[in-house]
Parts: sequence; structure tokens; C-alpha cells
Amino acid sequence: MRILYFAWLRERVGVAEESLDPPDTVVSVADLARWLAGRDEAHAAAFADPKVVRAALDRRHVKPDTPLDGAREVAFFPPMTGG
Amino acid sequence: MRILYFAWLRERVGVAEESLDPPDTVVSVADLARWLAGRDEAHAAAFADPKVVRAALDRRHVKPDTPLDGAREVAFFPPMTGG
Amino acid sequence: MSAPIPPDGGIFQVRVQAEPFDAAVESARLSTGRTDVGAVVTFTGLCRADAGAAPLTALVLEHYPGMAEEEMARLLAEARSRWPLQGAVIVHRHGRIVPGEPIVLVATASAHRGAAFAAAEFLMDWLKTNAPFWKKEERAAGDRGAPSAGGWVAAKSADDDAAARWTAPDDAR
Amino acid sequence: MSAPIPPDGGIFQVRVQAEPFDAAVESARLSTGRTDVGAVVTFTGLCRADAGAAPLTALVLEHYPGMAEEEMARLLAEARSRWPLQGAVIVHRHGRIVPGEPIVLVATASAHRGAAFAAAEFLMDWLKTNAPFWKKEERAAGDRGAPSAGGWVAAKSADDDAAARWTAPDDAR
Repeated sequence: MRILYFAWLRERVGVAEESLDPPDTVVSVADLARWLAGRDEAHAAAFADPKVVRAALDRRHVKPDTPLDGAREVAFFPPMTGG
Repeated sequence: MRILYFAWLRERVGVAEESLDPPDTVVSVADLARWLAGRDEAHAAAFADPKVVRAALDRRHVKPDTPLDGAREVAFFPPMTGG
Repeated sequence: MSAPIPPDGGIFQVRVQAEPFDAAVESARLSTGRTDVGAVVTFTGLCRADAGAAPLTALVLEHYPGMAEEEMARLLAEARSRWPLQGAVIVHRHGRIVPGEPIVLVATASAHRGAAFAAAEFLMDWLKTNAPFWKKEERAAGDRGAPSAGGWVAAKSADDDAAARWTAPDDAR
Repeated sequence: MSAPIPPDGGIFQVRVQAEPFDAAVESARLSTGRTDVGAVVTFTGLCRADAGAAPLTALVLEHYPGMAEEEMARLLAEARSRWPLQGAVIVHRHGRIVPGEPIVLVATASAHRGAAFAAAEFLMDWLKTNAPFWKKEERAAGDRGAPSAGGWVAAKSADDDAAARWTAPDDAR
């Protein structure tokens, strides 16, 4: 599974992208965020406040309880500030 | 008093502008319209339906009951269709 | 980088002309050389063709010289009193205008998009019902299907409704 | 006089680019050579300067390549499903943008002004909250007064409110 980070999540994790295989217990997007937060201090800092973390599954916005369901690309980022 | 007509009011009256001195009994814009309508058939045709006649006094929109009050320029025209 | 120009230093202009205008030039003027403008909204109204037995060949716009400019200036002043604008331009053409040509332009500039959008829409709505312009249709031979007396376009109640969304800018109407 | 182009023949386009864009060219394309377009609305969002001890020198826009274009296309499709548009263009820049430069353009074309205005405002409101772009502030020496962690601009609740005026385009958020 390809995992992307943007803006300050990217800066805190320290990489823009990583390839990981989460265990079967990781079912939803929120599960994945929690699992990532447990990996090391950098990930923990990125996911410290789940309320300001948004996610996309295969390039579509999703809610935290959305099942990963074989997605190939998961992205985490703060609320958007374009426009 | 300078009286101007626009659009189909101008076409019906037959002139774009005329200079007239209404009698003292003509107090309001509506009085003036009625007085003009009585002048001849052309004016009568222009003012046949008062609901679709708008007026300006010295280049400001006014309601029919507005007193002429020494205005130098009175204009009559249909509802506007610019923009 | 030029310094921000204070809000009062902006361009506020109304114009009535027979010549076509360049919407791009008119709206670019509102932000060029400035760093305090965050949003520019430009509306261009164009003459549309229509189908049928006697298609529209042109609109001929009559206006009330003098009052047209004054009324447009009053509408602009009203918009400025309602929204924090950094610039605004209204250009309205008169005379003969063929399908595809622009008729009217409204451009507004503000720090934020909400004010720029609202002021532009307000100005268009009120221009339609308050600016002394009248459209006459010129149609192909026969003049069949002209919608109203002598080809004059009838005022739309939809325009009155649009203008009524905003409370009256003065108590005249 | 060219014949009216059927509504499906219009230009509908989204673009993400580092280069500045020409708002005039982008919006002119929507009506040029056509006689069925009655209204063109163009919104340009620009980078503003600010005052203070450490003035803004630039915004650096990060985006999610691929998803940005896809999300903008989804928003455009949603706008087309809501209003009878004859054309629409969205251009969003990424990279370093200095005060006075344009960041985003939305242009819409329709037969009537109501649809063109509403669609342009809808697209801007939803772009702000849904298009995957993030602004980071670059400030003069000292970086004092940066509003949030590491200079990243915080999302405004006003933007969420603006987007919420329209019902959600999908059930994802």
C-alpha cells in the first residue's frame, strides 16, 4: 500500500511517501492512522490530533470510518487551503 | 419644463423631447402624465397604460405621487431593459 | 513588489459608450500594480442569437444620456457603502449590438471573494432594473415573432425579483 | 455571424500549473465565436501582501498531483449537473506565488447571468474546501508572526461555512 503525506503531515513524518503493508487488523482509514501513529515519534507527531487530519483513498476524499478495501493509494493531509 | 420620452413612449408621442408649461393644477408626476395624455391622440397612446410608465425628475427615478416641485427636466419611459 | 494602495486609492468608474469594450483590460486595471486585492470578479453580458423564422440580427440599445451615467454612479456608490470594495468598473454600451458582442461589463475588486461576488451580482441586478437603457430587437425580414410592441424588449419580472433580493438602494422605487 | 454551438460543444477544462495564467485569455475562450452565450463570470483569486514586522514575501502552494485535477474535474461535473453551463474553466497554480500574482481562476459561461454567477461561486467555495492544495507562507527574516505551525496557513471556518451553503456534492465529507 502506497501512503502519501502532504503539507505539515509530510514535514512531521519526514517523507512524502512510503510503501507499507499494514496487518489485517487495520480495516478502516482511522485504523490505518492509528497504526501509523504507533510506528515512531515522527508518525505520532503527524497524527497527534486526528481532528485536523483528512484522508483520501485512491484520490477521493473519504471519512475516517471508510474501509480500506484494497485501496492502492492512501493520502493523509491537513484541511485544504487552496483557492 | 423640459419633457423627455424614451423607447416606445418616444415612438408613440412622436418626439424625443418637448418644452411645455403645464398649468398650476399639475402638481405631481402623475398629474403631469394625465395632463399630457389629454393633449392629443399621440400622447394619449403613450400614456394609455400608466402601470408601464416610469418617470425621472431631474434624472432621478421617482414615484407617480412625487411633486414636480420646480423640476426642470421630467422624463417618461417604459420599465428598463438594459444590463 | 509595490506597496498596498489604501482602499480609497482604487479605481471606481462608470462609462457609457457605443464602442465595444475589452473586458480583460477593464478588469485587469483593478488589480494591476497592487498587492492588496485578493479577489476580482468580472461579469460580461453578451448579445445572444436566437433561432426561429425571423432570427435576431441585432439589439439596438437606447439610453438616457446623463441620467444613465448618474444612475450607474449612484448604484456604484451604493455597492461601496455595502461592501469593502477596492475597485469597481461598470461599462454599458448603447447603439447597435450584434449577437456575440458584449453589452455590459461589471468588474469588482476586494480583499475577499464574498464581497467581490456579492457586489458584482448586486450591481448587475440593479443595473437591469434601474439603469435607463432600453433594448429594441432588430430581426430578419418579416419581423415575425417580435415579442412586444415595435420590437421593444419587455422587462422581465425575473429581473425585478433578482433586484428585490437586495433591499432598495433608495426609496424611489 | 456564426451559428450557436450546442451546449455540449462548450469548453470544460480544469488545469493545474506552476506558470501564471492570463485570466482574460481563459475567460474569452468561453464566448469567442459563439452567439449562444449571454453571461460570462470570471473570478480571479490573487496573493495578497500584508503589513507587520515580517511581511509575507510569497505563498508556496503544495498540491496532490493527480488528485487535484481529478477533484477539480469532479467539482466541475457537479456544477454542470446543477446549472445549465455552456463552458467552464478552472485553473489553479502550485509552487511559489508572490503578492500581486494570481493563484486561481474560475470562469463560467451560461445563457443567463444567474447560472453563471451561482456556478462560479459554488466552484470557488468548493475548491477552497475540497481541492487538495495547501498554502505555506514565506515571510521576511525572523518569520515572526507566522500564523500556524511552520508557516502553513490554517483552514478558515468561514470557508467551511461558505461551502456548506451548497449541499454536499458527494457524501464523502
